[in-house]
Amino acid sequence: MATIKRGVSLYSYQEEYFLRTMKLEDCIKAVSDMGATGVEIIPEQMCNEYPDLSPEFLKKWFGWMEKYHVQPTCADAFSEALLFKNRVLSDDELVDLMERDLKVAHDLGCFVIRTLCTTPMRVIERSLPLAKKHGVKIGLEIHAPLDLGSSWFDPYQDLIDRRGTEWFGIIPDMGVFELKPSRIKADRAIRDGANAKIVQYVNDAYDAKADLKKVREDIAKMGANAEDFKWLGLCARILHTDPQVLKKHKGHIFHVHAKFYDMLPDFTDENLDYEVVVPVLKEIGYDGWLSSEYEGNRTIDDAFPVDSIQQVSRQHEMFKRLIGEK
Amino acid sequence: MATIKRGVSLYSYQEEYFLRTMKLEDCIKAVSDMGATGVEIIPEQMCNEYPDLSPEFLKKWFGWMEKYHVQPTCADAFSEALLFKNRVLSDDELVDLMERDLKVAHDLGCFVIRTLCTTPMRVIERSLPLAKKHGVKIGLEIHAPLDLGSSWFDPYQDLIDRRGTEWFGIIPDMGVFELKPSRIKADRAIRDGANAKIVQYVNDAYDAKADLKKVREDIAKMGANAEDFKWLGLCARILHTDPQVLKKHKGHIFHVHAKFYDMLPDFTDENLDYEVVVPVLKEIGYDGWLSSEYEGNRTIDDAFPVDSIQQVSRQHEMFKRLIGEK
Amino acid sequence: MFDKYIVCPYGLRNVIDEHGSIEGFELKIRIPYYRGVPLSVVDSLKITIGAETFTNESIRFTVASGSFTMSEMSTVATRRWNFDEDATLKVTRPGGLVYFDQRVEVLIAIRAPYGIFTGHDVKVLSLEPDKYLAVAAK
Amino acid sequence: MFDKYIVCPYGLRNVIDEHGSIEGFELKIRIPYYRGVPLSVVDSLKITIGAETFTNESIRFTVASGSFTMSEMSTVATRRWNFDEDATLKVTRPGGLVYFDQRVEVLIAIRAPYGIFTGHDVKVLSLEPDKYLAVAAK
Ligand SMILES: [Mn+2]
Ligand SMILES: [Mn+2]
Repeated sequence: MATIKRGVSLYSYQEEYFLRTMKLEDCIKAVSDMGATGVEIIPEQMCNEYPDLSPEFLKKWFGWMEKYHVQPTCADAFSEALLFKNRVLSDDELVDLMERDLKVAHDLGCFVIRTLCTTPMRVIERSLPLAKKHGVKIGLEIHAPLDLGSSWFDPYQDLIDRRGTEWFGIIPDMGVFELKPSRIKADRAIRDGANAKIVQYVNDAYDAKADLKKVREDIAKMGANAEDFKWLGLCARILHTDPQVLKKHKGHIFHVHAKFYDMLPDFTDENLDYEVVVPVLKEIGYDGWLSSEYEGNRTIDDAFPVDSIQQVSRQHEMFKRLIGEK
Repeated sequence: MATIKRGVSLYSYQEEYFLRTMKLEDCIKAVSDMGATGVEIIPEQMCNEYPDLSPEFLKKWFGWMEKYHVQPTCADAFSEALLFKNRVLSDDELVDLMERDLKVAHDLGCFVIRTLCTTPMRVIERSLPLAKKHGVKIGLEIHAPLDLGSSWFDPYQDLIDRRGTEWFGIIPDMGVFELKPSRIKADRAIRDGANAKIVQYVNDAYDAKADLKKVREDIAKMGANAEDFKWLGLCARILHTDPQVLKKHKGHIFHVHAKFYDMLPDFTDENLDYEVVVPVLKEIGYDGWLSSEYEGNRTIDDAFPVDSIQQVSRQHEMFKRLIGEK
Repeated sequence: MFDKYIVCPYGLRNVIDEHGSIEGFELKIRIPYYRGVPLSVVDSLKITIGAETFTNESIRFTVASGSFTMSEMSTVATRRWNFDEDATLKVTRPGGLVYFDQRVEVLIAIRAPYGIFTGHDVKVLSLEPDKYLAVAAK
Repeated sequence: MFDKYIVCPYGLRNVIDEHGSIEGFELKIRIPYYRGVPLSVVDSLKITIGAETFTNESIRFTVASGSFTMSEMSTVATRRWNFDEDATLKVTRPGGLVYFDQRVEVLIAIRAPYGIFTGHDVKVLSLEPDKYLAVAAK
C-alpha cells in the first residue's frame, strides 16, 4: 500500500550551513541519519554554481544520493521578478526564469519545483509546456496567509480544470495549520521587550477566542508597549485552516512543506496541527513527501544555540508515529 | 597544392536583407551562384534567434549549406561591452559573452569567430581554453586605422609567442590596403555639398603626395566649405599599409576580410591593393578564405540603387584571375 | 547608416485607450545599424512632430521580443531588436495628433561596443486609421 | 534574519592605494537573507562608522564573482552573492579610519521577489593591519 514518505528540505539546516558548521554533504547525511529518504533543496541557498550546475558538482550530488540512500525531491525556485530596480520583469522574462529553474531541477533529479505565489498565474500557465519538456512539475506553494480553503484558489482550480494536473499542482506549507501562539515566539517577544504579563494575557485571550479588539483595549489599559502590540498583531494573524480542506485538493498535492518552529522533547508539536493533518493526508491517499522545514532558528538565535538536526529529528519521530511507520 | 579559397561575408548583402528583398537563403544562394564556397555570417544580423539557435533553424542552415555546396567559415562577434549605460562590462562578463559567441559559431559550423579590437586582450587570453573547448578559433580583426605593421600588434605577438596559434590569430581586413580616395566617396561628398573643383584638387594633391597641411591652406583660400574639409579629412585618414607586412603575419592569419567599396565593370578595384595583396597571400602560402565584405552601399544609397550581388560577383571575377582559378 | 529608412513610411496613427480616449500616437522605426541589438543598448530616442519634442520618458518601445518604456529598457539585456524588424514607438500625448500630414523627425542613439551610433531621419507621413486598444480581459 | 551576523567580526582595515595613501577602509559582511542573490537585487547599503555615514556612492562591493561599485551593481544580474559568502565592502574615505576600536553599523536592503528584506547590525570592531593594494602590472 502506498504511504506517506519522509523527507527534509535542507532549508532546515540553514543556520548551520550559514555558519559553515555543516556543508552540503553533512546536510544530506543528516537526512539519511533519521531514516528519511527525500532531499529538498533551495539551489540558490546551497549550490553556489546556480544556475549553471557543472557536471562535476552533479556527479558529487548524485554520489551523495547513492551513498546516503536518499533521493532528490523538490527544488525551490524564486522567480526574481524584482531583478532590476527600474522595473518588474516581463512575463516573457519570468517564463525564461521558470525554464532556467526547471532545468536546474531536472539536472538535480528533482521531480518538482516550488514556485511562489508572487509568480503570475499566466506565467505558470505559459510554462506548462516547458515543465513537460524538462520532465519537472510546477508546484505552487500555498503558504500563510494564503488560505487553502478560500476563493483565492479559484483561478488556479480553473487552471487545473483546463490543463490537468500532470504538470501543475500545489505544495501546501503546513504553516497554514497553526493552532495557537508559539511559545518560542512569545519568549522572544518578551526578550525583545514585551511584558510577560501582557503576553500571557494575550495568549489566554487567544485560547479563549476573545474578541481581539477588546483585548487591544485591555492591554492598552495595562500599559502595553510597542512590543506588546506587536505580539498581539502576530497572534491576530495566526492562520488555522481546517485540515479537512486538504480533501478538496486531493489529486493535485505534489509535495508538502512540513513547516515547524519548535519540536518538544516528547516529539510533539504544540503549534501545528499535524495530529489532525497527517491522518487527513493518509485518508486522501497522499503518497508524496512530508518535507521538513524547520524555521525556529530565526526566533531563538538571539538567546539560544540552534540545533537544527535535533529539531528535525524530533519532528520525524512524530511523523513515524503518525504515519504508522515501524 | 593548397590554394586561396573564395568566400563571402553575408554582410555584403545587408542592404537587400535589410530591405527584405533577400532572405538568408537567398544570400547563401548568391554566394554559391558565383562558385564561391565559404559563407561568413554576422549572427546578430541574420539569425534572429541569436544567441539561442534552435535545432530547427540549424537544420535549415545546414540544409542550405548542402544544397548550395557551400560551407560556414567565420561568425562575426561583437562583445557588447557597453551593454549597460551605467558601466562597462567586467572582464568576467566579457569572457561569458565570448563563450556565448564561440558556442553560436560552433553550432553554425564555423571554424573561427571574429572579435573586435575593442575586446581587451586579457579577455581574449582568458577565453583561449573556451575556444579549445568549443573547437572554434578566435580571430582578432585588424581593421583600419589599425596598422598591421605597427608596434600596436606587439602585445598580441607576445600572446602568440606565449600561447601559440592554434586558437588565437588574426583576421586582417583588406581596408587597410587603400590606394587612393574612393571615387564613389568623392561623388557622395559632392552630392552632400562639397565643391567638385575642390574635391578634384584634393584628390590630385593626394596622388601627388602633397603636404596636406599646405592643401588645407590652399582649399581654404579657394573658399572650401565644411563638406570640402570633411573630404580632406577623409583623404588624410586613408591607410595604405604595405602588403608585404602580411609576410610578418604568416602563420597566424586565420581568415581574410576582403573589404571593398566599388568594383568597376571591368572587374578591377581602383581603391584597394588586391593586385599586390593576393600575390603576397599566395606567396606566404595562405590557404584560407578571401571573404568579401562589400561596404559601398552606405556611400551610394542616397542616389543610386544598390546591387550587392553584382558588386560581389565582380570582386570574385577579380579574385579568380588573381588566384589563378580556371 | 540606413538613416533614410529609420522612420517607416507606414504605421503613424493615433492610439485610443480602453476608455475611448486618444492617449497618444504610434509610429514605426527601423534600426540605423547593421545588426540587431539587445534592447538595453538603445540609448536614447527623440521624436519631433511639428513643434513638439518627445524623449525617452514618454516613449514605449515594442518589438516582437517585448514591450518596455524607454526607462525600463536600460536593463533589458536579454531581449533584442532584430536587424530586419520594425519597432513600434508609442508616444504618450493625450489628444494625439491632429493634422493629417505630419512631419516626423526621429533621432536615435545606439551604444555599439566601439561607441555611440546615431541615426537621424525626417519624413512627412499621413495619419492612418486609429488603433483601438482592446479592453483588458478582466 | 541573520542580522546579528551581517557585520563580520574580522576584516576591518584601512586600504592603502598604489601611491601609498590611505584611500579608505574595508569591512566584510554576510547576507541577511536565507539564500544567495544576483548582485542587482542588493538594493542599498548604508554604513555608519562613528558619526560618519557612507551610502551606495562611496561603496565598492566585492565577492568571488566580481567587484563593482554599488551604482554599477544595479545592472549586474548574472553574478551572485552566495549565501555562505563574505562580501567585502570598500569605502572611499581618504585618510581611512583613525581609532583602533570602531563602532560599525550596517543597514542593507535586498529586493526579494515579495518585497524588500532589510538587515541591520552593529558591532564594535578592532582595526586589523592595513591592506596594501598591489601596484598595477604595467
Ligand atoms: Mn514552505
Ligand atoms: Mn571587416
